[in-house]
Amino acid sequence: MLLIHCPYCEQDLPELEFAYAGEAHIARPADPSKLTDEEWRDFLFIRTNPRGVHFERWRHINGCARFFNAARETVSDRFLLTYKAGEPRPDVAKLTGVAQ
Amino acid sequence: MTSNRLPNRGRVDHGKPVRFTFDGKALQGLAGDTLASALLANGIHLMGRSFKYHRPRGVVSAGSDEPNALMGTRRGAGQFEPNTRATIQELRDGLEATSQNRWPGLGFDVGAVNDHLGSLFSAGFYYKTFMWPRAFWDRVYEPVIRGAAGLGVSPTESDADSYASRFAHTDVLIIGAGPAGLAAALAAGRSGAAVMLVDETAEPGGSLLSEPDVVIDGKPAWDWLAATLAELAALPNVTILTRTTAIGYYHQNMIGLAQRLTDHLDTVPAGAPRERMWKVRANQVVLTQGALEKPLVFDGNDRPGVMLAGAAQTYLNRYGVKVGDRPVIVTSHDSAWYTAFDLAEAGAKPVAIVDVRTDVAGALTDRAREHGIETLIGRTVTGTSGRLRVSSIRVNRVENGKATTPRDIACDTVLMCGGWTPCLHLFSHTKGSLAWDDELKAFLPGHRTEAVHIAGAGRGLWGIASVLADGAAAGTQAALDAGRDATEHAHTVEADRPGTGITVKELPTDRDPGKAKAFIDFQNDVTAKDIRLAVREGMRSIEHVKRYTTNGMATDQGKMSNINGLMIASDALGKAPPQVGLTTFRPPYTPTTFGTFAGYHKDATFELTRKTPIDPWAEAHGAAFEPVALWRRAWYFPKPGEDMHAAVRRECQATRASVGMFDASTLGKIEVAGPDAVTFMERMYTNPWAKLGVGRSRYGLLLGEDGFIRDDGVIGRLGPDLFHVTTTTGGAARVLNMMEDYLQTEWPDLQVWLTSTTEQWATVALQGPNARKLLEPFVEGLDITAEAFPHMAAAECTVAGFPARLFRVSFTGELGFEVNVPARHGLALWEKLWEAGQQYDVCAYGTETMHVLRAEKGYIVVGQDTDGTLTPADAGLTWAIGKKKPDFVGKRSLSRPDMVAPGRKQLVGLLTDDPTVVLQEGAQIVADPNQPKPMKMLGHVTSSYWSDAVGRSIAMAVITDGHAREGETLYIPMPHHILTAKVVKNTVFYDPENTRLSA
Amino acid sequence: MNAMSPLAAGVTITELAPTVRIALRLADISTAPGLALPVKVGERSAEGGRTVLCLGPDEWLIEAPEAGRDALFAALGAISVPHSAVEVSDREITLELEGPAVLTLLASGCPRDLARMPTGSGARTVFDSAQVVVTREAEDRFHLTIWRSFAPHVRAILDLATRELAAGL
Amino acid sequence: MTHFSLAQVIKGALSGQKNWTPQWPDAEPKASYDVIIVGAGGHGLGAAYYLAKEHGITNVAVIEKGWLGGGNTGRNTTIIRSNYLYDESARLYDHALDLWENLSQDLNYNVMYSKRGVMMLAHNVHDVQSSQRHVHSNRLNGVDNSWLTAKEAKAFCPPLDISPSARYPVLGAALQRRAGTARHDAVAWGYARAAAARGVDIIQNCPVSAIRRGPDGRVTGVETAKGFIAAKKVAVSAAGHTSVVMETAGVRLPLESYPLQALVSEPIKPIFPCVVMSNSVHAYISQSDKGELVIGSGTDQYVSYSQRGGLPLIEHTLAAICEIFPIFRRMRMLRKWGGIVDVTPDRSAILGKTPVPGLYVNCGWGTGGFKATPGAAHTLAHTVARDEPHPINAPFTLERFTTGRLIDEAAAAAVAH
Repeated sequence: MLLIHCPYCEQDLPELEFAYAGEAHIARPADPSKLTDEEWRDFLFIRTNPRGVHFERWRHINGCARFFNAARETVSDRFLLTYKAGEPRPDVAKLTGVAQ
Repeated sequence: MTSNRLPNRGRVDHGKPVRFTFDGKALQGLAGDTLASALLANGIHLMGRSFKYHRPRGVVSAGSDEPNALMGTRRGAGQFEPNTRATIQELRDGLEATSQNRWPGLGFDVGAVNDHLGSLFSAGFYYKTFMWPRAFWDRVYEPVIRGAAGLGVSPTESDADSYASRFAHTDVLIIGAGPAGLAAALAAGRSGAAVMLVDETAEPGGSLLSEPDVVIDGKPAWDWLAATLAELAALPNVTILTRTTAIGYYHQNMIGLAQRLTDHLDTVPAGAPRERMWKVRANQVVLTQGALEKPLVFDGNDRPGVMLAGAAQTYLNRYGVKVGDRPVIVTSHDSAWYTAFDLAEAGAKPVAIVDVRTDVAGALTDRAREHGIETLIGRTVTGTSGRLRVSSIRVNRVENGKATTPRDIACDTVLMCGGWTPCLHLFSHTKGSLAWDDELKAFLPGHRTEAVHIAGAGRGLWGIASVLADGAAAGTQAALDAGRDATEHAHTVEADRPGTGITVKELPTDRDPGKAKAFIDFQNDVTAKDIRLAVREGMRSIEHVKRYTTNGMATDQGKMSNINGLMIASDALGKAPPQVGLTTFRPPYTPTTFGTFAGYHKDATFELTRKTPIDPWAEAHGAAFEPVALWRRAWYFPKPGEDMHAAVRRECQATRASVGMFDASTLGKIEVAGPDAVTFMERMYTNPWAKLGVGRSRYGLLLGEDGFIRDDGVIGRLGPDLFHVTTTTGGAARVLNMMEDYLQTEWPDLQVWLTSTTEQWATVALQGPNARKLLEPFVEGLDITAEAFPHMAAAECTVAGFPARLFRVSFTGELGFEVNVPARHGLALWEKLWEAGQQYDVCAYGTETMHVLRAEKGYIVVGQDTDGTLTPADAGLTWAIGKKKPDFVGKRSLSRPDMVAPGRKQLVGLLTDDPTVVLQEGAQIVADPNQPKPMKMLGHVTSSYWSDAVGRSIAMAVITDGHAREGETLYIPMPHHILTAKVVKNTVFYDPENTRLSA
Repeated sequence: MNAMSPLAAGVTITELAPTVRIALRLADISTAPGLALPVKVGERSAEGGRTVLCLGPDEWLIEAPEAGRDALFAALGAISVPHSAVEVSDREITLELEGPAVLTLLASGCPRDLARMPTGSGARTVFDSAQVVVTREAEDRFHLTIWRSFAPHVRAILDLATRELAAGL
Repeated sequence: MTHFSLAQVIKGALSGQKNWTPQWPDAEPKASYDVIIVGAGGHGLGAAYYLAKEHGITNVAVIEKGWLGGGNTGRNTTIIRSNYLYDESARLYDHALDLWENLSQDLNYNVMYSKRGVMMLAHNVHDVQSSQRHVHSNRLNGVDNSWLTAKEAKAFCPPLDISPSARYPVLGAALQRRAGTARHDAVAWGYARAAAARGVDIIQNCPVSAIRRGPDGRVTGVETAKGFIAAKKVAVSAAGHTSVVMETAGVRLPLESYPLQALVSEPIKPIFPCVVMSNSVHAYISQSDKGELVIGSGTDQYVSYSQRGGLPLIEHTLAAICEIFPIFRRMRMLRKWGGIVDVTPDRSAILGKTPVPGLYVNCGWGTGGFKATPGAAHTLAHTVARDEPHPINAPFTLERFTTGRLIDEAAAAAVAH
């Protein structure tokens, strides 16, 4: 069971309070009708699925109810950082010391 | 039967005899005994049969690593379990133990014939044969193989016990209460840190319980232990849990602990769970799990009476049991010498100490001589004899690695020690790396991935003094890392028994090694030659060797066999052990009861069941219920003698004839409020909302971004900035989460807020021509005449004196209302309406009738008529799409090539040629029933009912290009006959003009 | 934490009478002066019979006795900016748990470290499979506010755990 | 390579097992191959075997980052069935089932395919509707599957609790008698041995770091821990790691990797005669030929390559198993492990060509990979050999995620009202 830092509650809390919400920083296009089928497919389905640092969304659904973002290492499952929704994607190199 | 119990020795209570039975035979042990120590006290070594060869086996160890002494144990009805370790199970009054995997008896077992065919059953033999003739596999070979497998027998009754679980949070969790763990607990406990100290056995102390002569801090070991436990008990910040096994080490220092609460008790207090699962989150973890003794690998090392030397020492000093009178000790480590000395001092006559090492400390050999024990240095063991108990051992000289002249030595026990393996199972769960120490020939903890400290024998240290010091240091460091101010305390130790040893592969023999039965994994009957065979067959990876031979896959999880297997495999591969590597240790550390994982989730508390405020009335009126999502809903209300069909027909007729009442409280309800509420609704739902007037409601359709139907419901506008959204019962949570997702992450600029009011409101639906007549007298502050309150009107008012939200809405095609009142009044409202409804022969109906009535009107049920692959167009709901809207969730997907291509499945009505035939929901539809299989299927029946209102059966179906098949005859091939039906595009079977609706 | 807390005294569980509950959503707390909205998630203000618990960055749960209903709605009415105030008085029920072993009892289903929860504060969390709002009313007194249909399950497990504590194991 | 037979086993017994030779040689990579398959699981090894056996292509290497069969092949709960709803899935899995039937004889390696029957429980009205839909569809597709009443289900699987008061009452079940289990390791080893016998190189402990492409965009080979290895064609069959490998060829996939946990109990004498699955409670159970109860659960919620997974899921799974089979509550969990399942948006596999000439992909099997092994391997071999898909795997394209022609078995079982 993961221990997750909620950037809104500013506490480390048990995974049971959280719901995973998929890859982060995939913004819904402002005008989907302008997208080609391929672009729309990429938005809907294509995912990074890295073996390494993964930027992902969680919701503190049994807590403050906020969606937020996290950078997590998918081999160790260790969280490198969590940050509020809308904040920019942090630099992986800064998080891990190694450029990806 | 001879007694091997030594008076006044050990920690057992010689004044408290305990009765138990073994294979029906009445026996007696003492309080403080384990089942194994009690049997040994009764002179019983033969405790089981092995898995494959059914070889007679005695107890090998004194702990949770026991591979042989596994038994069925029983307390009473519903309290039998297989494979209980006799070495762990504490003796309790009336304990019933039975041996396993033997027939007819433990002494004579027919299955032992396998032993003589043993050479046929080499590693992986079953992959190589049993393939011809083909048919024999299913009918003969496989049943035989399966019949032979397995150890004990399954329980056959439901478990009579209950289980518990508990979360805990602590600064420092110390696993293993031996000397290192106790020292760590003292250091951390004195710092004020919250400390949990757990041990899998009944009593803290670990190796101290087998080493009474050591003197610590000036006190004899057991006095020091008592004093230490007293100090720890006095510290409010320290918790000690015994009979508690750390089974798994999970992410970020989450440890699972399985605590055995009652299996050791003569009588169980009321309400006491049998076991408890602890889920501990520790800031720091200290692993002081000690080391596991290895057997030596030689022909016949598995006969009853052959056991680990350390185990014999434990039985002697902790349980006061002398395992034999004339033991021979075979060892590669100093520790076994002390076992010999203790036994000699206790009155046994150790015959010889055989040490495979070429030089041994003089102090040991001298002391052996004092005891009159023959010492055979640099020898090997090449065999044993004795059927149900070892009677002699064959010892050879060794000249440049070769075994030479043999000699048989008579004995009644063989006590072996192949050195000690640091116990790092839990550490491995963290994916922490192991580093091979070539000096110790052992894996030691390497890179750590968690806040964990390892101390004592787990780091390869030996001797009480070094282990205590290491434990104290680790406890201090853990406390510091947990933010406490800790100082280390030193311990003085006298009469310590430091020692060293070596790790060896199978012992050299002068006989054909291909015929030797030198066991590594006792329970799975894996021998040294099996490992070498696996390597010969190309199994290069240790994982392959393990899986091919099943070495280490027995219930001891390889505790005893892993390193011996590795040494032999690396020798066969010609690689150093670290190059070969170790197989992964998997949780749990020791086998753990299913019920303990399930915890409270049993019977009534297995999973929560949601009930509405009106549920008690339904139950009192004999409703049949159906589970829908987490809810239980009234399915139908059978009168005496009615089956579902009869009840549903009555409910349908009564509702259409006069009025029916339905508990709609489970429908999801979401309050959407704020100045941007309309904008938000426009973006989420397919429908247009801007022009929906206050006091009006509208059917809303929700898609996923992939364009497929997700949910629907009636949505009322109660103010310019306020919507009362209803969702499907199962969709409530999903829809709210989806809305929050878009609102928080895509459109944070919108000023609108969502609140779930599903359980704020109880909802009573009144449906039928007399619905208004029934409701009107109860309504205050609102005119609900047809003119003033038409279909799809919505308003806040007072009903039966309760504040209410009233909707003129119909899921039946009848004049209908849905009354929402605060949940606490739901039952009262229902009862008032029920009472007043008697004059109209009001009828309570359930979900089944609701489904029939809505189907007669062609209203869909999301999830039944749609299945997550249907678009609005497929479902004939294009009318629900706001044509002028630039965008809404899922809109873009609707124009993907395959969403607009011909050949999509579309929802249509289906009328059987024989009106009395009710199609089966899920039945498949074809155009040509005579085509060969695989048939081209056009679609399937989604809803199908008998309809009195229509006077025939009705059905809905999704069919390829269905909308273009008006009037077409299609076929529904059933297993034994073929049904025919005609397609109707219009699914409104009843009152197509909606005259009743707008009455 | 102390897993071996004196259990003999046990814990009493009482279902409390209904109160007025409002789920308040608001962007800027300065716009609701009459309500003393706490800023930090988990903090709770209390004045008169009324308590205001901050559940999220823009979410508060207000509880007031029935007698205080009008005053509360007056205060809500005074909020000058867009917001959402939804009455949820009937959505949930509240259990009061009191006794020396109350933390141990709550640990039978709540994964949070409630020992660290200061008296007079609270949070939304889970108990077993049910979402709950936990508030600490005193050192050994907690309130569990639970959606109506989830409450019986939570209560059933608490009752099992209570018997377990009474058994003293 | 020694031919396996009872005679050889007896010979071994008499010779002290001296007669056995390596089942597959540990090959060192050649400079180039006609085909390189990345991933030595059942799928990859099987594809190599069928390339050699049915297409005469033997200059083939299977490259594995660890030990062969050590991924999902050696970590799954070994369930084999083909009672899928959609025609595309039913054809693919039934094709696999046909191959399973005689795989032991074909490979001269006993994979212990056990036709125990797979029973899928229906706990509510929606389950019944969904199961009936499957049963009818399977029947018309010529796929074995039949509907059982609760009583019949109990008769087929005595440990089942069918009391109506249960939280998840059993209203009936769909039974595929032809389905069952097989010994997972034997599948990898059997394919490896048979492929090696036909000249295929099996290269273990050799991670592939990148797929190389020429100026024309065509695949030229792979970079590995043992250097560059040239190949005319490359097929990636690396389950959870497929995204990472394909990314190096510039191909991004609609794929996410999740932890999936499974466990076994201590071994007991035969008590459980079949495989039982319950989708409502996300658990499945069977008994292995060693006597262990083999239990699988659902996936954890987050993307991960850790092969760990958390405790809560196991607690939920075992609670469900104990509720449906109350006699097992006192049984003990012996061993729990984790795998990495690669999941596509429609939970169906991607098996076929890619936008890159000479590059083929086989992934996205989610929890269905083991049962598909021979079918996936057979059609992948066909696709690689002919550079065009076999009719059976033709629908399982990458393009479907652009056009919307999904094969969504999960959505078909969508939760209701």
